[in-house]
Amino acid sequence: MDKQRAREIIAKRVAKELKDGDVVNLGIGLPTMVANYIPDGIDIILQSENGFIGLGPVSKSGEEDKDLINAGGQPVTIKPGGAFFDSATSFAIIRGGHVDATVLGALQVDEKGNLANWMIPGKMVPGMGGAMDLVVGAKKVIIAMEHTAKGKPKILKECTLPLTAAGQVNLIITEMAVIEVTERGLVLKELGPEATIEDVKANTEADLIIADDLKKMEI
Amino acid sequence: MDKQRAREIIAKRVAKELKDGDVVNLGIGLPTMVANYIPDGIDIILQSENGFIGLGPVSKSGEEDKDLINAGGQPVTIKPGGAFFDSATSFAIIRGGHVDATVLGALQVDEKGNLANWMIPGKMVPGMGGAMDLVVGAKKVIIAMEHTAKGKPKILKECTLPLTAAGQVNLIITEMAVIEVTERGLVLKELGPEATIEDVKANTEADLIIADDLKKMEI
Amino acid sequence: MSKNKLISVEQAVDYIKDGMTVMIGGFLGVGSPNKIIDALVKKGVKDLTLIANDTAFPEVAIGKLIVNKQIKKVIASHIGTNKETGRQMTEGETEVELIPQGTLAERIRAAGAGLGGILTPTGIGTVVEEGKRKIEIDGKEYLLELPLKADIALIKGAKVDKNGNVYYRNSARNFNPIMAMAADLVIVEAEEIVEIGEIDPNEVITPGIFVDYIVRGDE
Amino acid sequence: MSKNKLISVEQAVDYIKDGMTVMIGGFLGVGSPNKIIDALVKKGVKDLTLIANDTAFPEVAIGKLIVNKQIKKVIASHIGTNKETGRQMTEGETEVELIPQGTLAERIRAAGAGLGGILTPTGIGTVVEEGKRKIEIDGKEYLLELPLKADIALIKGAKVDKNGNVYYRNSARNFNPIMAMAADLVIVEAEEIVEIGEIDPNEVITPGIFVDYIVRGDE
Repeated sequence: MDKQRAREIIAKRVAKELKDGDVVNLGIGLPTMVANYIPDGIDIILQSENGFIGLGPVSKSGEEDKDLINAGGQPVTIKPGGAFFDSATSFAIIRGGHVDATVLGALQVDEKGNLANWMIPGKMVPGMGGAMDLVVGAKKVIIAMEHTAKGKPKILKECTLPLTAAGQVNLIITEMAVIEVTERGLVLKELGPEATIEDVKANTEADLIIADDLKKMEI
Repeated sequence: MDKQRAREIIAKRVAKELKDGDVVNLGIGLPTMVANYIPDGIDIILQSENGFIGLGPVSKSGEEDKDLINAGGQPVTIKPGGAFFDSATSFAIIRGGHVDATVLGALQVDEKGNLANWMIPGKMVPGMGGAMDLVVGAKKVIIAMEHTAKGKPKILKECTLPLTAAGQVNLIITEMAVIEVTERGLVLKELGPEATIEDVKANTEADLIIADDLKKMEI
Repeated sequence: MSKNKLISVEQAVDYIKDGMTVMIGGFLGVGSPNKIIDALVKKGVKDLTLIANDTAFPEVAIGKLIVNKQIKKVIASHIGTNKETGRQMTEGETEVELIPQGTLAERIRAAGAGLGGILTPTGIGTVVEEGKRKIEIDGKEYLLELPLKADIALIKGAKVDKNGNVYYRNSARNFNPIMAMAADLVIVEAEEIVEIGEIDPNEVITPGIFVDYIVRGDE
Repeated sequence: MSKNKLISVEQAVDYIKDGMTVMIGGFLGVGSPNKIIDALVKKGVKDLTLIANDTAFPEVAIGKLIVNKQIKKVIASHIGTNKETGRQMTEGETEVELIPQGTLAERIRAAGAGLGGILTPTGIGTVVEEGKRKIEIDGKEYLLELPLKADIALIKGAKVDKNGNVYYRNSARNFNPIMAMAADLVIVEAEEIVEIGEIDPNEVITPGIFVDYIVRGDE
């Protein structure tokens, strides 16, 4: 599947997980795309960890505000009814369980809900930024990522990279599957539009429990 | 000495301890009187632990603001350049060492700088309010009180009432004496306008070291 | 941002059940949600655990709940202005837990901010130590103080937009903003209700995401 | 409130000595005191320990101090936007300590608030645990994180009155308010300087008592 198409499927499917009134923090990259696919009639409130709620679309060219960026550094807007606060309050909101869902990418995620998404020793050490707090603090942690990286599984029996957080992931959404992290292990709940159970198994290192009510992803 | 005169001497002498630009928290009662005697040319900034700096005089009758009281519940004013904040921030200011001096009354104070001023078991249990934080957090803790209560010493070898804080008092100012708490013990630095060394000793249970440069209180 | 948060005071009081833990904002009655309190008194909800800075005065704000014997336990920093609280405590009718004001604020904030606790120097060497863990850091002792949560927070704002964003006025702010973060359900009594967008996002003190319901106050 | 806090940028930079620990506000350059940073670069003060959320970009704000090799150690949550920081870290030229963003904010706040530390769930089960005390409360583990202080905090405000009261604009607030409480000396760069009284005491974000000096910014 073409990369752009895969990312669109993921973003659309993630969007359907979000409920009206949810406070949501979207990570940089693919997760940010989710905002474009929120269904009609659903209003979510985006939190930006650099200090506000009510994050709106990226600024139009020429209308940038030098004092208003998202956590990725892009010039953005704030919606009416939003509010600014300092970084301590921003992370009080995050760590205090006031964010209903966070959507983040992953380098690796495993059977126990462990997540690695912040560094590759010796290669990429950008820092964890707000990711560790988000994953620990948000009520629901959704991993939005392509199912494999260069053909290699990212959903593993056990993460090998340094963890972002232990046992915090709730749901994994890829272009091939929706997988829930449960106490019994990873449960395959939905298949992507072009995927079979065998495809998913072949591209997943972790064991998968097939849900009794396995469905096709609706996007 | 007449009670009113004693209180005036104490308040005037305390006022001379405060330096230009000091952030000061004054306790309820006698300490509040200190604000009336700040010398010309000295500007102090009063902190009110219920949530602001720039505490001004008590409101004139008919000009009370229902949303503006001091920590004792009196309607007050705020000076230009003041600022309001919440209770967590107010005590961050207090505990964080951002208050230069606090002036408080005492039931008992002892040789080690221990202070008891918040309860008498079985009799008076109003609660410590902000006193414990103030005594621990302020850079300088000044006790302003009449030297004795019903003729009995309040400056003791060891407090018998439950403590407000251990070892935090820096200076004791009464109508009879200015006493500094040092590692060597209590040092009598100044005598009140009508007091002799013998008077002070007779009315103090704790041992007193007489300062080499013992002075008359200037008020 | 689609939910209508506006409810009647009767609806608000219906959320408060016998035996619940309720935080109420205010400092000696200033900044307390009086209309909701009056409705609580009228309805006679009982056995409440009250978390508040103080119990005001017998005829004022929170004080009325005490006089009406609706409170099983009081957690506060100061009860001295309401003699009825002291009487009930002395006669064993009501349990009273006294907490230093700064510690009370910080414990409430910790609950809202998802912290497991905080270390404070306040209370070391006093009865406040009893039953608490002491932790030494760089040779200095601190008390480990735990988060303080509630089922419901009742707060009061000067100006509230329909999103629940709150602007407080003067010293009426006090405990309201931190309580708004530390309860499962938060109801704000608004002196004035304004349209979304009428409060500048830079001047919002409590972001609307913390507020579940808004009650129109009397002023 | 009598001190004149206004100084030149050259005077400001004179306070910053080789080897000092300096906190600088900003998030990817937004809300950083650029005029003071540029003067620091020009003067070449060196061996600084920098505490900041991130190191911005090579040509922007804090990033310039990195490129100019004035920093001995970086304490930040994220360095990924400035490749030079990563290069210096990898080649052992600059020490880098990475801290989760929420923990960084809370540690700075703890220093300003006089806390001995805070317990956070963030980082449990990750490399962030290393060398830290773990404390279990009600069966859940937390990391004990210690206060983070600086010799100097350099912050940036949109509007500052001559008393030092600061009003921030939009997401430029970020780490500035908490840093203003956690350093021995605080210098604010003001986009606009206004008379005392021009900022409503309810809208002050950083009270003037925290600000030692004000530098007129360029905008």
